[in-house]
Amino acid sequence: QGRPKITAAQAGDGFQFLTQQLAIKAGFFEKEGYDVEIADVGSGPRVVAALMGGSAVYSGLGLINLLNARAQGGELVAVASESSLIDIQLVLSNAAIAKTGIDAAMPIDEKIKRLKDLRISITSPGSSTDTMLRTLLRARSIDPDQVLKVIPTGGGSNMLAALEKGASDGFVWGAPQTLMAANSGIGKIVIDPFKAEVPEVKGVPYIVITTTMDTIKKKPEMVRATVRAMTRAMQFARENPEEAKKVVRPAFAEMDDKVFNQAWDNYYKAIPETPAISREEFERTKTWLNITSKKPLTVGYDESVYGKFADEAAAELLKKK
Amino acid sequence: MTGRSVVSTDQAVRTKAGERRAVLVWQIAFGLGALALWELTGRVFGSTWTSLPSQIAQRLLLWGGTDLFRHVYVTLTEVFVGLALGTVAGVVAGLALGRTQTLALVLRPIIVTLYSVPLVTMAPLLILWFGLEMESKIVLVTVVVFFLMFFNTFAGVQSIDPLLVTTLDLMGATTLERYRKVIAPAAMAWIFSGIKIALPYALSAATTGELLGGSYGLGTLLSRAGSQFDMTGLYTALIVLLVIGILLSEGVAFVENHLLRWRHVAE
Amino acid sequence: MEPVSAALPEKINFSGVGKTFFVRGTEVQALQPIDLAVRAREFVALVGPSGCGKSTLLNLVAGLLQPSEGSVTYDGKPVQGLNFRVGYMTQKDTLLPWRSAADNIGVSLELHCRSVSKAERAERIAAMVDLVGLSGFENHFPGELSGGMRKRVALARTLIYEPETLLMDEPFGALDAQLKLVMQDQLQRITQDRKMTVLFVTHDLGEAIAIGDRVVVFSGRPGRIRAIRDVTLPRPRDVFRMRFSEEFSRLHEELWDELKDEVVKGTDI
Amino acid sequence: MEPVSAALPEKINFSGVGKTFFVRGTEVQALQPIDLAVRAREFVALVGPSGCGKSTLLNLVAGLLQPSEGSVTYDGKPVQGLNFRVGYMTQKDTLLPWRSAADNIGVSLELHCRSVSKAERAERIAAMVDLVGLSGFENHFPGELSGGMRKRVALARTLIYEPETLLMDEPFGALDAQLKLVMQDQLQRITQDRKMTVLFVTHDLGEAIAIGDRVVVFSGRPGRIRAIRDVTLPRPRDVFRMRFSEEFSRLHEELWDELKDEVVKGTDI
Amino acid sequence: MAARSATSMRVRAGDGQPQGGFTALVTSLPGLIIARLLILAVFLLFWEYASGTLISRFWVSAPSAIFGMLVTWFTDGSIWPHLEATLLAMGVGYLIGCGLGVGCGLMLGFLPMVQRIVMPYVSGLYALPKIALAPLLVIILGIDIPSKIALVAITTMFLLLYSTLDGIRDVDRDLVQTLRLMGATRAEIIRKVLIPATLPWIFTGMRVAVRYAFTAAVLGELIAANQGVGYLIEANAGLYDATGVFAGVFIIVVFSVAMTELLTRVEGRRAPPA
Ligand SMILES: Nc1ncnc2c1ncn2[C@@H]1O[C@H](COP(=O)(O)OP(=O)(O)OP(=O)(O)O)[C@@H](O)[C@H]1O
Ligand SMILES: Nc1ncnc2c1ncn2[C@@H]1O[C@H](COP(=O)(O)OP(=O)(O)OP(=O)(O)O)[C@@H](O)[C@H]1O
Ligand SMILES: [Mg+2]
Ligand SMILES: [Mg+2]
Repeated sequence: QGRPKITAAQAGDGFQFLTQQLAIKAGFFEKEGYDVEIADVGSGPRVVAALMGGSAVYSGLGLINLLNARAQGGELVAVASESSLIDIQLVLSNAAIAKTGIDAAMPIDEKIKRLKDLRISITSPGSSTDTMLRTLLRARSIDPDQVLKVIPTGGGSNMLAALEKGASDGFVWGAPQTLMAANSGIGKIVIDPFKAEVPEVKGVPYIVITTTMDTIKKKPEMVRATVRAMTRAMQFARENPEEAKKVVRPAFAEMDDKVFNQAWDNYYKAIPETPAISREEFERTKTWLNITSKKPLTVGYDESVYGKFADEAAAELLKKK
Repeated sequence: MTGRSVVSTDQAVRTKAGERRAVLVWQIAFGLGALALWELTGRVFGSTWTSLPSQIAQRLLLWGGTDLFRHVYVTLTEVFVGLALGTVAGVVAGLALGRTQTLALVLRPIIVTLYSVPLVTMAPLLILWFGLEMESKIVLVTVVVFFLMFFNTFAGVQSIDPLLVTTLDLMGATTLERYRKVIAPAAMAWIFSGIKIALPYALSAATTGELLGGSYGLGTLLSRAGSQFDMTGLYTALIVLLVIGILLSEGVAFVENHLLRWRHVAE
Repeated sequence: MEPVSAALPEKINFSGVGKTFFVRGTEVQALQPIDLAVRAREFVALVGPSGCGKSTLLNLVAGLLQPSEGSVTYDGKPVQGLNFRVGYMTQKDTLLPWRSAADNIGVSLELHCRSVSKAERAERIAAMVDLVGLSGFENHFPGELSGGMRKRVALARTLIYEPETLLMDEPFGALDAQLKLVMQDQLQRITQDRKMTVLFVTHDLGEAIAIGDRVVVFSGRPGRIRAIRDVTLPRPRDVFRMRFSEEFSRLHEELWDELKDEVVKGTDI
Repeated sequence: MEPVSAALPEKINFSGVGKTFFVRGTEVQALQPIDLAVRAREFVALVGPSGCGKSTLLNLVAGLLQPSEGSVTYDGKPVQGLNFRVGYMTQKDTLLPWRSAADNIGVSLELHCRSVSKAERAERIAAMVDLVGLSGFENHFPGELSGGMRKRVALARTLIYEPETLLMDEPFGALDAQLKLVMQDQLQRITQDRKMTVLFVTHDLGEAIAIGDRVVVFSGRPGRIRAIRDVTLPRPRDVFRMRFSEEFSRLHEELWDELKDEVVKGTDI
Repeated sequence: MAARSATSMRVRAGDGQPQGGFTALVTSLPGLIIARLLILAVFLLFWEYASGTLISRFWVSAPSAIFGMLVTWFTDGSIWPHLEATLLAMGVGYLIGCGLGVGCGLMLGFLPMVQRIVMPYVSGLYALPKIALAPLLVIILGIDIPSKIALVAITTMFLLLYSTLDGIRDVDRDLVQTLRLMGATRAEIIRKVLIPATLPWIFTGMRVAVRYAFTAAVLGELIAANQGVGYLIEANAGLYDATGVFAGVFIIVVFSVAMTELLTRVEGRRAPPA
């Protein structure tokens, strides 16, 4: 009570933001002396608006969103990494699987080739799911617009609805929706970065804690506290998974245990070793993104990443250099 | 403009107390019937996408114990403040432009143009300038209400019998008095029509605003439930919203009946 | 009392005033150029066949219409825009439907330019309600009054603020014969007392003679002045009985002859 | 021609018909219980002080209002809901503002229940326009007509479809004296020809006597029947000259005495 | 009186009375056009200046850039499928919505009890944000044009329903009764009295609804679509390309304004004089 409040913006909700949930539920923000209030703004552009308008202190944002925004002049900076693996899978409906003969065990190139003529949902154009789908195809020299019907379907429950209704043959998204689809028997996950089958996203960080230089100047303590709380949460989850699971479970009260456990396992694999974002990770992300970009991204590491707080936290909390 | 100007609704409004009670009973019966039908079909055909009234009731109890009221409070505040600001601005603009040919000729196209901008696409700007708290939603609601009120008031002013106005003018009414004593009351039917239309839009604008970015309000409940595939949560929030919508619109209808009571000819 | 002296200044002057309406391409001449001078405190009654331009004439004086030719002056100045010196009781009643009878009657007193205290307003309204015989109906909305009652409310509303000049368009048309006499009597008194100038349109020639200082007879459409007669009967007149006077009968007969032809022409029968 | 025979069946019957309005809590008695029988083809003129319930009475016959007590029968059956057998020319004109004069007049002939061919409609409209003296104004909208002209359009609109029974509420009130006579003459002819029953409200006692088979005089509010007189003058009557007949004068004087008291009472003066 | 009002957005013409100064200038047609163009020019110039100085181009693109983008879209023809999709959804949905709205309005106008009972529920339902109903809409109608048409129709219908109902309430009851006494059937009352008398209200509703119909179409495309101007806006937003967003919005605004003006003209033509 009476603690200053940090407002965080986020686009959608799901396991990609689990670290944040954990940090809040386990009281790591409190420990830093702050309360956190989360505003779900539903999409990348609105996250950027919230950050640049100063109404949110930070946001867990896809690094590729940050890069896209920067490329257009949106002055965002990443201060820490939240997950080290792109948590986005491709789910196909049973009918589509039967039709294409795709099998999760097939080599990725073969699976991609067989996606021909399917209708695949993404959340929205330009989002991580869009990028993921397009790069999967482009990396294998297939033009997604020629071969597939890419349907932006929005977040929330729309994707599952579309799949169940048969309005789409599959969707690209993260946990828990992919797992829900698989567990409810509507479809199967056929491409899964967690199985290390997608070389181009190997070592590409997904969600990064993002803010603006302006905020860093005006509210350095809040940003530092955020990075520290998140670092503590990652450490907690890594070292004490069963405890951590119990702490966040109530946030997903509606979810059945099976889905939750699978999602957790995926999340666990994606916890980064350190909050710091390395130059290599940054460049790998650019390379990945450049697969689909019309003109190569020229955004530089130094202007996009502000590593001070992450380095401090790593040194102090994780005893890492 | 005549005194006896009601076609059929007046019969309903002329209601004696008994009739009013009958209407209420039917309204409630209608609502309960719809819920029962929902529950029944849900149980028969499955309810993955639609949840069930019984589950919603349980959820309502659960939420009632936590922060449901805070969400409701936030949404209602946004709605009322926005409604008040938008109505005042819209009515004033409608009255002014409705009576001033020059102003209307020059400003009307601008207003129509601004009105035509789809606000959802401007959500980022709204957040950029007005943040994630109530202000941005209040702005959204105000804008939505303003235009609806403006168009209705403008049309209402245009429909006034010019002779009513001149009669008062000849008595020496000042501009302000002309508005107060003739134009505003004469346009009242249109203004209320505007409010009745604007009310649901205000609620919907506030919750949409919350959906597009916010941490409190029924819209946040909706987006939270939606992203967690929590259909019961989604419908619970929707039902709360529905009930608020019904209560508010009934309130407006009540005020309207009182202010426009001269239209109800005695029998 | 003497009839209004010819020495009094001229109040309203029509010189060569004509009015033509343009209706979707065709022209409708409502009023042929007419000349007429109305002196201050004069009570002029206008009679003429339906559609001959009487209401149009009043509208011109009130500034609601502009003449197509000629000019209307009031106190020597051309009427431009609304003429705030006149009180106008229009042919169609223009009561505010959302105000009770009493509130309609008192509306002019609420205006800033008069700023009558609340108490005085209530008093004057009560007097007016009484004058037009509407006691007990003060709180009725116009929609709850009979046709004649509405007319009386409009009449009271126009009289209550005692405008310098009264324009009245068939004020007593919807009243029964007896009430009409009572009202004529009252109107005569009030306008004499308050030294008002009156332009009074009526279809009842007897009424015109009984109440007017001068009777103007219009020809059928397009209106022209066909005859003007001074009524030299002394004031205050006993409207209840004056019909039996000799001058009344003579004037009535004379003017009726003028009117009769007109009407038959005017209606194409 | 004889006055309508007493042997003709009863058309409209009021027995103990009273009407009370409830105005926000208080009661306004508009009509005290009255009894009146109108025979088929009878022309009944109603006179009475303003606000005595004449319009209310017509509304009851038309089924626009329900009596608070007693019952109104038409052709022996109680009037329930709208009474489609009557044509009603209301006191206030109810022209459709978006239709031209001609289209207003002809609107009843467009209705399915009459299904009059276009050619016949045009012909009948033209005849009516002529009858009410509106030639040349067929294409004017109501807003472009004078007060009297609007009344004439309403009149023509009611007459054109020749309803079995006519209810007329001061139809000639806004007309000049001469035109009024012409219209009275025409109305008399038409209703005789078409064998119509007529309830005719007027404030002009002379008119009532000139045109009615029976004159009913109402007392002031709440209305009661104060006097009923048969007018035995033969038909067709010469309305232009009958005022000079002896019976007319006698009746006028007699009824005027009845009326006079009433009005003075009715207006609280 | 209702019919007097038919002018609505059309400004009542001066009664031939002399007017001076600015009014005279503005009320003459060339003067009006000049005045409006002047305002437009000043507005665009200010915007051009403001974009990049007062506000970052990241958020609000400059008119020149938007114009350039529009030229590209139209010259390379890439805009047509999008425009077609949006206009189709909007047009069909709007017509259906207007028809249903006026129809239900007239029907409820005759059934006062039913109206009293269901109207609160109708208002309540309209208070629900359409975005939140997206999953249901997808389940019922899929993600193709029909779902957008439905969204547009629902939105339009509501506005027209209210306008029609309030219009009917404002109709002089005496007019209705006059015709009823002549023996008019319900259908004839509707055709000959209710619709003409309610037209000013209906037109106002239709004008107000144009914008909401377009917004609903765009919203539908924002929620789920791979075609349409709404999709175009969303796609550009996803890439943080403000120019593309504003160009898309510009197209919507132009069509919306054009249609609103068209309705105003149509109504003005059939308005009876005072
Ligand atoms: N706004 C208008 N547009 C077109 N013509 C009009 C308009 N107002 C009046 N007129 C025409 O002008 C003529 C005179 O109308 P005015 O109302 O002055 O007649 P009036 O003498 O008052 O008749 P009444 O005794 O019937 O009221 C009529 O022929 C009428 O049709
Ligand atoms: N809708 C109503 N509500 C309340 N009172 C009414 C209503 N209609 C009429 N009255 C009252 O009933 C009485 C009779 O009205 P009605 O219209 O029948 O009079 P009338 O004889 O036609 O008078 P007039 O000659 O002035 O037209 C009046 O006192 C009037 O105030
Ligand atoms: Mg007139
Ligand atoms: Mg009456």
